[in-house]
Amino acid sequence: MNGNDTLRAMKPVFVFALIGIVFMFAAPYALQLFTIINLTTAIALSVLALSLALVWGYGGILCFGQVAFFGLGAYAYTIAAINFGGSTWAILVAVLVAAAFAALLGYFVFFGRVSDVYLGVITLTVTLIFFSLIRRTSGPDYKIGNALIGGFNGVTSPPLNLPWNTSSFLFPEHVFYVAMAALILSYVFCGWLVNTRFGRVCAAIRENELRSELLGYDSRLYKLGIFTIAAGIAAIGGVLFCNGVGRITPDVFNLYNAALTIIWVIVGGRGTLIGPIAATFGLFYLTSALGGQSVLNNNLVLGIILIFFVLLVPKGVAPTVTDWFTKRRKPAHNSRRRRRQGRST
Amino acid sequence: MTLSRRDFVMGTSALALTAPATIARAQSDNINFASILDLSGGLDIYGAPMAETTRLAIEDINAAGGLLGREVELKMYDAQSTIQFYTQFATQAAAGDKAATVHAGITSASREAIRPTLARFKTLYFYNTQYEGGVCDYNNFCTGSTPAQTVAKVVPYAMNKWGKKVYIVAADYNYGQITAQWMQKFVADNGGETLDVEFFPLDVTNFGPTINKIQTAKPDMVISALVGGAHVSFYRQYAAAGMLKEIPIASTTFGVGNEQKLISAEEGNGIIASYGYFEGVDNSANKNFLARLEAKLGADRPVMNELAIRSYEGAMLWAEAVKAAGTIDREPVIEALRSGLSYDGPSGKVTIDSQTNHCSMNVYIGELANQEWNIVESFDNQPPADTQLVCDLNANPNQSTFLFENGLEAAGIK
Amino acid sequence: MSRKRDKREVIVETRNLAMHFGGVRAVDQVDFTLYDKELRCLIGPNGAGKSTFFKCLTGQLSPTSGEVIIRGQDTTLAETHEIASLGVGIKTQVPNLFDGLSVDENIWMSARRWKNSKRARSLTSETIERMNLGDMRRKTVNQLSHGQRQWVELGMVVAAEPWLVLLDEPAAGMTHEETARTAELIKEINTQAALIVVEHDMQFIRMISQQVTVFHEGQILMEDTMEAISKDRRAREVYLGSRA
Amino acid sequence: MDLVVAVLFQLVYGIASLALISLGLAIIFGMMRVINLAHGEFLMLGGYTVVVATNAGVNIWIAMLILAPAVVGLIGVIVERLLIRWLYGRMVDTLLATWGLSLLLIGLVTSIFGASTSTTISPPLGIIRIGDYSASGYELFLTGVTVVLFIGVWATLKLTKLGLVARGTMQNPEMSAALGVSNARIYMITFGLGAAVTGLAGGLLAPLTGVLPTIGATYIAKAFITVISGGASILAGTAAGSILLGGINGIFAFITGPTIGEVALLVSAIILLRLLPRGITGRFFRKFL
Repeated sequence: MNGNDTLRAMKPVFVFALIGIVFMFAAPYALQLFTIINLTTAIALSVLALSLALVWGYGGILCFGQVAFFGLGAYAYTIAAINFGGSTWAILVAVLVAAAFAALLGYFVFFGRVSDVYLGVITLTVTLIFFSLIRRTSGPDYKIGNALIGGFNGVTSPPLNLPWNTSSFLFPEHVFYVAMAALILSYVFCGWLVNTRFGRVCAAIRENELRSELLGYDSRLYKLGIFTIAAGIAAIGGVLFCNGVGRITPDVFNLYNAALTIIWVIVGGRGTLIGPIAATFGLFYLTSALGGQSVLNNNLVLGIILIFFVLLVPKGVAPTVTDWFTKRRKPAHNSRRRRRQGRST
Repeated sequence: MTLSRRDFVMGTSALALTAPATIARAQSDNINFASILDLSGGLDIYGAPMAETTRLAIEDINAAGGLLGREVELKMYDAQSTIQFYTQFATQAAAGDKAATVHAGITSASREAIRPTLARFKTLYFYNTQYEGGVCDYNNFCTGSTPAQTVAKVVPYAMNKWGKKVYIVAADYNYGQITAQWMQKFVADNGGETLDVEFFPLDVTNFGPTINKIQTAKPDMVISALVGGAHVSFYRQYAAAGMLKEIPIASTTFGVGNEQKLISAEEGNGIIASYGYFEGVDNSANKNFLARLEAKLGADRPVMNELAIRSYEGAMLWAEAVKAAGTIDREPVIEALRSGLSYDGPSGKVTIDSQTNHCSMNVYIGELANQEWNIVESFDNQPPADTQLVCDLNANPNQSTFLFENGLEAAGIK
Repeated sequence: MSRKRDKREVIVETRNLAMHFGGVRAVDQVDFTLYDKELRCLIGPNGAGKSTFFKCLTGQLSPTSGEVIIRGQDTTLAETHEIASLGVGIKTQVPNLFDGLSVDENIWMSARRWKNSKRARSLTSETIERMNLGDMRRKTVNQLSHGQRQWVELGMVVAAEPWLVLLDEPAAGMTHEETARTAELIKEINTQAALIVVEHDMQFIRMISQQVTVFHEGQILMEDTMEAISKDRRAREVYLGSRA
Repeated sequence: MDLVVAVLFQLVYGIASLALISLGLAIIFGMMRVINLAHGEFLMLGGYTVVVATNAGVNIWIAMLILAPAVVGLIGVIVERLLIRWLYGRMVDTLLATWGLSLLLIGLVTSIFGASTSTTISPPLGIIRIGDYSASGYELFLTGVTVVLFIGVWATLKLTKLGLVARGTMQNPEMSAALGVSNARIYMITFGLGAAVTGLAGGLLAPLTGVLPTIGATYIAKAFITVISGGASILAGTAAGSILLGGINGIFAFITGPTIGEVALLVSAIILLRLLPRGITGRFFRKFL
């Protein structure tokens, strides 16, 4: 594919990005202030979902611990921002720390040819190690620079400030714009990435690793690459998250959050990028709504959703809707091609 | 809309706050009272009774004709043991519901997540949980007991009874560590010796190795600041190893999640604990309260503990302040509270300490027998001495910090 | 074996190659030589070790002992992708395709490995023409028939423009016409590359064969032309006896 | 000397309890290649069975040894029929579906029993003296039960007709179907058996740890890691995994404290999987069951 082909394949990506931009500027006029502020958290989580959509949906890497990189990013940002006294470089540090850790872990597992379910177990285990370790770090002995890690209680995250202007902090309602912009940029980046040669090779490796090797592609390197990139994106989500919440605690690494990340991608659909983002917003709204009532237990509802999708909508919402839509519009042989385009959004 | 630099920065906040998002909600005449507690997830054993008493408090206020002639409406949110929901619901309660007051939080982490949000939206905040102390915030009233109030009483009592050598087991987080530090201080102050202090992550269930260590150390007693459902295993395993009859246990945390009901009578008999409330508190307000609770929830109502009672009393303190101020506006209500307001509740008389925005309260020592606490000693009107060491809102009201966040030493104690 | 061939470049060589699984000697002390532009068939009964030998050549298995040398490079312990990167095209016994991708995308994956984007595009089109797959280029490959899938895989091998091609049972499961067409393709490939073809369809081997190597119990029984082998008593006993 | 015995006893008990919580998961994984992420909740259900039954006046031994496995085994059979059987061969999907089941069960139990039910059952056995030290007799009993359970499972798989048929089916479903065995039934029974063993474990642990709807989360990661580290052999794998990881956990916990113990367990599991991607029994003890 040359540049033009990539751009053509990315058409749906731009359409969704445009919708996102419109939403970003319209939302403050249409929604209440608290909704705008709270949306920041949802956006942060959808960046996490996007990163898993990339690494699992496109890379075929069953990463049960994507939330580890998200949390690591949030912690790295918080600790760096406390030490630097400003957020600008801290964001970079967050992305680098998460990506570097992913590269290390990825080297360990991909070059050890650990595959499939075992990979899922290892990534989940790593997440739980973070959970245990960071909970252990209460008290003044555990500090990095000036920042105490805080153990179970977590750390207060410094708010974002204007680039290189450490005295102008952003208000939560303004962090919304930053978050929205970060989401749109990450989305376009991922949409571009999966349509490049690199992205296509990753998708091919997902389909058939041996064949890719037979063609001379070093699948380990490609997996390591997409794993590392996805970790960096997850870290951006983490930075936004701790800004939205104002605090980061080790609970971010717990089993429930690890499950939730998987659920977003399952519900949204593996092999799409916009699906998991949309699913995150939907489920975020749902879990928030569940918090305002006490009839239905939220674990119950989430469990039913997960089972329902695995059994009845295994492809997830976005691909199913696309399939249904194209079947109605073009019953001819073209439908396959359209579906594939749908997949690359 | 152009995003100029001006729009982004804090300087123009007041404008930005009100500018775009002004679609007014249908405002009813009710006064909104928001409660955010963990009613599901791992912390619901604490949150559920607190929610019940909060409901009862609002009912009582409305039954007495509401406040200022208006009805009080309870907006209750379940934070699902997740910090992000605290921030989220606090924002919603303050900016969306325009709540007159928000009573929220169980863990210190949850309180620290919402405190800045509510300070920003200038919404009065009550934290009704016993905790490690150290919050120094003009906008935030902490009604629960702190270690200096309870540990200071139970340690000498137990040492008198059992002996001078103490082994401390505590939950491994800020609360447990600070409480353990106070325990060590009071043990030393009373001429005792701390043999060892051990901390346990909140999900540990196997206490076998520790029980061996305790057997090796041979203390006169064990003082526990273990917290949460998993740590209940300690008491079971301790009793199962036959230790309870040899080396007794005192605690400042056992019972706060009604742990005495989670273990059997034999596993708990003789454990001593200290709180600002036990069901056996002998006053008419308490008897009346328990009777109404039972009428409302039936005989299988949750057992009342300090957390649940403070939730009730916190709401009542606020109601008293509103009556005194004659308005629900934040500033006058805070001033009314800080004028040394007191309320005679089920736990006895609680008085706001204006130096710290904490409460002076009665402290009780209870001994467990057949899953019930018998009050063996009580102390009237104990001040929040620990927070008083570091916080003075009278001298400097413009504060909003958690001074013990990084431990006692960082706050300059010891 | 005639000496005159030695003037041609040796491109594949194994020395004392052995692959043991537990106590089973699937490949045992094999010395094998392939010259440039040669087309060599490996035959032998089931379990003779030819597929194991093939996997040792392609890096799918690491030999227990011995050496594999491809164009002067020791590839004994090389990864599959490293061997492919030398310019070796490989087709495995079970069709190995990117099932969720279209014919076009499958072949593009191969072309794009070594060529720039523009060249890869044209090479993909050329290959699809060459393989006669034009009608189905937009179909995902899991919709294709078995024979068509084999050709797509051959197309992927060809599109990389290899100088050495290793094929494991390229005609398996094909109809007679498909087999004949595959034989044509292989001969065409042979104009530009050397080939090693593992096969046990004798008819197919007769269509393409020049030099044939017979495997038996993990060792090379003999190497000669198909005619000579057909006449050989030992070869007939171990293999042809049951088949020819 | 007494201390050594007491510590050793703790170590052995730690290993046994790890094996106990993992065995049911191992049966289902080893026989059916299904990783049951609702395993922790099966343990929790076993615990609730015992609590509810003893509160209703049933003898605690009957509740633990008979009711818990029976009830959870039955639940296992129902789960297999309604959920798992649609997903055979789709390992990742089963993983996800059982994860959903785990959330669902937590929610369901919370809704029914409330966040905290009175769990007033005590370990029914007294104490054992080891010189100056004492240990729980119940823990000794649990260690014994674990050994008996392993022998029982071994005997069932190795010596009974059912075990033979089950092992055959797992090796080659087509073949056993051709021999007239109902594969669906074998899968159902195997899953039920695994669930029953899990229920028994949960019931036995209930007096020590108490029960909460969310208690499964405490177990699942450990059980999961033990089984995966152990590899495909059900008994040898679980035993090897438990001994290695439980041993490391116990030693580190005694020297440094419980957190480092847990972390040491998890880290050694990762290193182990890097070195032996198919678990201990992927390399060693392959011939064992």
